[in-house]
Amino acid sequence: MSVARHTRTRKDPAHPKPVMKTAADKKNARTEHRRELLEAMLRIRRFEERCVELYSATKIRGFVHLYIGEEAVAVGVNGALTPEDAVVSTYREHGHALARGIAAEAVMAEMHGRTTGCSGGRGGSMHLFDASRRFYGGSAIVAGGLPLAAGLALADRMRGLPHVTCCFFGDGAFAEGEFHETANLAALWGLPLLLVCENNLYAMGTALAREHAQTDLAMRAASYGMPAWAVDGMDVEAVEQAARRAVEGIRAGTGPHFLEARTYRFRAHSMYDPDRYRAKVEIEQWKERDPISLLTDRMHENGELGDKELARIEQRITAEIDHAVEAAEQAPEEPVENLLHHVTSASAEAVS
Amino acid sequence: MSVARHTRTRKDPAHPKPVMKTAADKKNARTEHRRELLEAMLRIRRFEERCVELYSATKIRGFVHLYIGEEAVAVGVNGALTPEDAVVSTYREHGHALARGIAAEAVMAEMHGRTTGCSGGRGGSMHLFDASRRFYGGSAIVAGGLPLAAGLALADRMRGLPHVTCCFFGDGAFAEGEFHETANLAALWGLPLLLVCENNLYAMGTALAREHAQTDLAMRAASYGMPAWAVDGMDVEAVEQAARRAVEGIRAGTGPHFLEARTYRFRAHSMYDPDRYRAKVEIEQWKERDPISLLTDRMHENGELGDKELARIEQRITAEIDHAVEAAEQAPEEPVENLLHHVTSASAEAVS
Amino acid sequence: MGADGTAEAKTTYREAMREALREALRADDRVFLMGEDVGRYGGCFGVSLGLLEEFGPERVRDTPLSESAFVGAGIGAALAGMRPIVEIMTVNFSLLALDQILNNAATLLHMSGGQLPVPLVIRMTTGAGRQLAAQHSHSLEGWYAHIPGIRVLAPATLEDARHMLAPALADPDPVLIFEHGSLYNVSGELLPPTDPVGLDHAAIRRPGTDISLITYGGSLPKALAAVEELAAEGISAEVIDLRTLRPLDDAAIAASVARTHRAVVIDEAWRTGSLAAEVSARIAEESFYDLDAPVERVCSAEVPMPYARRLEEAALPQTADIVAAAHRAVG
Amino acid sequence: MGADGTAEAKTTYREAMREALREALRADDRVFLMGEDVGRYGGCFGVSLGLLEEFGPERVRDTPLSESAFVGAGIGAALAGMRPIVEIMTVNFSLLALDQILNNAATLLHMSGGQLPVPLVIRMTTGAGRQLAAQHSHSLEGWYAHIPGIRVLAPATLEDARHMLAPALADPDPVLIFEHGSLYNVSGELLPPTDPVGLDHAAIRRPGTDISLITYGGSLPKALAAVEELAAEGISAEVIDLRTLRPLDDAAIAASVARTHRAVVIDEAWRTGSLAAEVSARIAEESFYDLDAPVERVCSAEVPMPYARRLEEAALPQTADIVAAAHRAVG
Ligand SMILES: Cc1ncc(C[n+]2csc(CCOP(=O)(O)OP(=O)(O)O)c2C)c(N)n1
Ligand SMILES: Cc1ncc(C[n+]2csc(CCOP(=O)(O)OP(=O)(O)O)c2C)c(N)n1
Ligand SMILES: [Mg+2]
Ligand SMILES: [Mg+2]
Repeated sequence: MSVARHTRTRKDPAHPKPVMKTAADKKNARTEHRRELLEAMLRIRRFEERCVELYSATKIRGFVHLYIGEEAVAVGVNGALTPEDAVVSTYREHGHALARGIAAEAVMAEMHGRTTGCSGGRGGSMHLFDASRRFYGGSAIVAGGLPLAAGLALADRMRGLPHVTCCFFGDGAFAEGEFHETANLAALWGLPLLLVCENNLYAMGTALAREHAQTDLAMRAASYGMPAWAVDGMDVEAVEQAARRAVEGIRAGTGPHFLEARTYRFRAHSMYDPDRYRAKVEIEQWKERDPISLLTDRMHENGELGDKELARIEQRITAEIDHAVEAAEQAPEEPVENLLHHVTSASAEAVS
Repeated sequence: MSVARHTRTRKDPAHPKPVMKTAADKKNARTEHRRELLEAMLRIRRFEERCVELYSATKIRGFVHLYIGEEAVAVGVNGALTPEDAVVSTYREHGHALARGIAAEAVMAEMHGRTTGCSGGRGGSMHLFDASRRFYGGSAIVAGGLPLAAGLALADRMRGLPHVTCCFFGDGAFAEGEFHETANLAALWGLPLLLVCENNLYAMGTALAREHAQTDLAMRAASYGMPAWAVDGMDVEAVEQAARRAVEGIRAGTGPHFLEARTYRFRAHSMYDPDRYRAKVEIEQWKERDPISLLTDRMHENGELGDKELARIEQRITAEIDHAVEAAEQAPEEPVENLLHHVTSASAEAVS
Repeated sequence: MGADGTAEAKTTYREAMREALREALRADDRVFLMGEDVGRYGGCFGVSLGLLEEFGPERVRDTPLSESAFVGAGIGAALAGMRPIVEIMTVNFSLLALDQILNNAATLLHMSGGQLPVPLVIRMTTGAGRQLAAQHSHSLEGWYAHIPGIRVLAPATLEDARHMLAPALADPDPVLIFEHGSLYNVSGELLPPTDPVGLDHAAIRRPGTDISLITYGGSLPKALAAVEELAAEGISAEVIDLRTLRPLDDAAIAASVARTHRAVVIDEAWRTGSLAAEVSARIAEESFYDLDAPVERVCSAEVPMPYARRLEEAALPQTADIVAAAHRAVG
Repeated sequence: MGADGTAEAKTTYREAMREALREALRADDRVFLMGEDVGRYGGCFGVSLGLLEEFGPERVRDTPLSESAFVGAGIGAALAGMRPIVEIMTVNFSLLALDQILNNAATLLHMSGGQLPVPLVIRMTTGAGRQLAAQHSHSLEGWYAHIPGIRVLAPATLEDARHMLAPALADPDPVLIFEHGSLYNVSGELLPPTDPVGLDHAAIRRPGTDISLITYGGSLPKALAAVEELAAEGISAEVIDLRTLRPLDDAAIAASVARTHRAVVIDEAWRTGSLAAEVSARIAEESFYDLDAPVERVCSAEVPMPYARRLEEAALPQTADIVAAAHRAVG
């Protein structure tokens, strides 16, 4: 599978023309926005690099799936969402959670199994939650989040709320019956649902072409009668534009939209995966399109980012993560007596 | 939902031109074949009409789903299959079973719960089987037969056999995840599978448009990268031609094919169904396209069928069914001591 | 005719359930009903007939044949503030949605550290007895009773059919309601509930002193019939209707066995690994010194349900089997 | 080092299973292995590593993420003369295929009046213990043991991992094999089987006289550890490894209890409705007059498995819990 596979990516419309603002205003705003996107992607990257260290040091356990290489998708899509919108994610969700604004500290504590974790230490890497941010996990059954997302969208619509539900899932999930049942249901009922397929070309060790008879996923999604298109998932600005277009359509009442983000994971599937099924050269080729360097290069060219500025951002993030790790390590573990809390709502205090 | 919905049916190619045979030879052969098709459809129709009587008389129990109106599909498709091909069916399968050559007597005895039934009285109307004819049921979980059919096709291919597996299912089944998983698997592996979707416009009381966001099922099936087309399911010759074309493609190694047979059930979903959800006039409109009158009219016009001949066929069938009922009523019931037979292979004789 | 000569108003179990649904839809805007053919068709067993006309297609919502998707959608809708009632036609088809029920509905509250309760009600038909053969006759509610985080109900009487839904909807966690297909046509006078109908307690449907017949759902009428036969022989049997299959009312079971010292558990599921096994094990573990005889289980034969009437009858627990088991226990 | 100074050949459970697969693929053309990532990746737990290279992609067949379709395809392939071995990554994902397993694999033989045996083997990992949290840690094999028409195996030793597959493939009916994830790295000397390895009998892994510890799969090592602790206190515990979870070896269980008069059943599933409940119920029903104390069950706490290490440890049956239960029983 080569990079060329992704060339059918549809071009997004040019940036909107300035209307009232001066060219300088516009440039400043764009620069500022790019810095935010960059910082959000860097936060995910550095956070996960630290996770690798902590995993080796056995501070983090269980299954951990890294998002490194795919940061542009989470960050770009999040840029198109409001805080009231809902997000449903997968087991590869550190990026989605951080982009959504869940504090690195809460995520790190979760992976340390501490009470201060965003799931109280009960979820771990695969089950991050934050009800206050409408971040509904963190699901480790492939495609299991999709029906849930349709329900969130249905409820918002029935309640007359203007929110969109965004559901992330992989190219592998597209083969599960749940995806197809949900796509039909959502399209049939015109639900305000944004389906974001993170096509990183592999489902664990199985390449896209050994997983799907027809590998053009956006085209297949369109057969449900919903707008669907692919986007370069390594270009955070392209992702954001594409997601905005989709979210606008959804809010305008035209029902679910499907976005195929063509991306690549730079690391193995999980910490257990010896990554025997991909050619090194394929990985290297994709790294040339690293979403973070893609954006920093663009900003450098435009004179929007100096080395000093970048260093400052990196420093800020390092401090944030240092603090997160420290806080996580000092945070309390749930006492064993509380084992049966949260089994039912009544069992939060009393054992059921 | 009106009859007009079916107008997009693709035209099948004209009948093949005679090569070596005289025009008269050809005409005789065609007449003969039409008579066979007619007789096969009539057998199903009369058999099921008798079932209604027997159900009212409580000789037959359980769920019974009638095929009346849809006979052209089973008979037409069967015309394209060899005896070595495999068939997987649904709970609405009297027609498939009879078309496949299972004796009316064996089916009738099954519905009477007798040992001489084609499933030894253990299956009833929804679970007809005949291993010797590679008729693999008879499945009452909607879409549950599809994965099975893919496996039969896989095995035949792995064993180097030239057989095709034909799987019947409904428009409702197309919404189940199982259909989509199976379609992908079969297309991905190029399996010798004929998928026949009997689109009778309703899944129980739910009309096609309230079941599917995109109601052009053949088009959707094509998104799996397999040849797919729709055919007028009321025209037995059209069905047969379309199925032949598909089966030829499958045997030529081009993988699974999808056939959407656009049809209609004249009766309620099951004997329990008060049929409140359809307009009487819709049913009457469809009855004007009754597959049996369609064929008899055509034959009458061509002078291929006299009233006497038709009466003879009817008589033959009546006698066959009379005999089947009589035999079923006289056939033994399984003694209660054998209850646990066939739970495991070892329990056929000994209780497990 | 009633004792005073007026015609008694007869209600069926089906109507009682429908009335409960109607009341729930009237009482709370957040409640809606969703499932295959619940609307236009009126429900595959006719339970929801007329509700579409009364409440409209948004609140009585026909779904495509997609059990996993619409059950999962119910979970999502519950998370986002609605109070869905999802109908699965029968427990047999619920297997297609079991992943959603176990891995999402039952688990989200805990996995999220208490952030995400799922106030969802799922109704389905269970059981055999109508010659529907091997893919439409299973009693799998015992599997659901294995799952922490959900409540499992089995209304067996008109009163429970009518009155269990409201507290089920008030429960902040997922509640599964199993309606035995043979009960829908049962009819009688629907009595007003004397106490507020709770979901935590088993009910003594017939007090007795010699033996406890412990059952639920579609087997309750058979147990009550067995009581009559046993009474004729001078054996006084007590009938415990579990009502709630998870959590089990251990106190009620133990108290009955403490009185009678003998127990028969009746459950239409296959014997091995049935809910009856759990009840039998608990009795022997918790009431070991009270028991005067081994607990008896009357369950279905371990066979995929055959179509033929006599075979089906032989496979299912029958009143005669309950009486025979009671005889063995009383010894 | 062996007693004679030569290096002992150590084998892991994973390698034993792989060797069994290799042997099966070599021995019979009709055998093939199919599942997610069994080929290129080498199996999600590395069991099938190298088999793709040896047998090619037709016989070691990677599937899409479509549990229902590829399990169903295994059933169909078995019907048409092949001998498929289907791998489901873990029992948690098997719920997506449960309808196929129950309503087709287990049922076709009976529904067809004996015409359609399904010679299919399905393997999957089960169990907890690696902090994989609430969607990857269930022990649901007890549900499968409820289903008539299938056989359920739980190899707990190197020998069973190596030698149960061949008779499973020879069985004309569906066989499910549950491999506890914590066993894959267990290593030791693989002894040649003394007798032909059957699937019908439980094994006494440690004979004893005072109490029976009855268990299977991943809990066997914990039970054996408990034996040591109990022995130090002068309590002689017998360990029964069920090996086959359906059908249960009633005779072996009853014989052990007849010797010891006391039993502890250890099962990693949630307690309510566990296989342990069935075993406990059978003992109390069948060996009522042999029992000197209530049967004890040591199971998982009824909670979706938490991630945090200490909570997970507390939720799972541990050796100390088994010892404590034995103390209660010996009392
Ligand atoms: C139903 C189910 N089957 C299998 C697995 C094991 N598994 C976890 S992730 C994964 C691959 C998923 O691939 P994809 O959807 O492309 O997402 P990606 O990991 O590439 O982000 C598999 C097979 C699972 N968790 N759930
Ligand atoms: C999984 C499952 N869900 C629901 C049912 C109940 N049911 C039986 S037939 C049917 C309608 C199926 O419609 P379709 O596939 O169009 O076939 P048709 O009956 O029209 O031939 C339904 C809902 C079932 N048997 N299995
Ligand atoms: Mg992927
Ligand atoms: Mg239909």
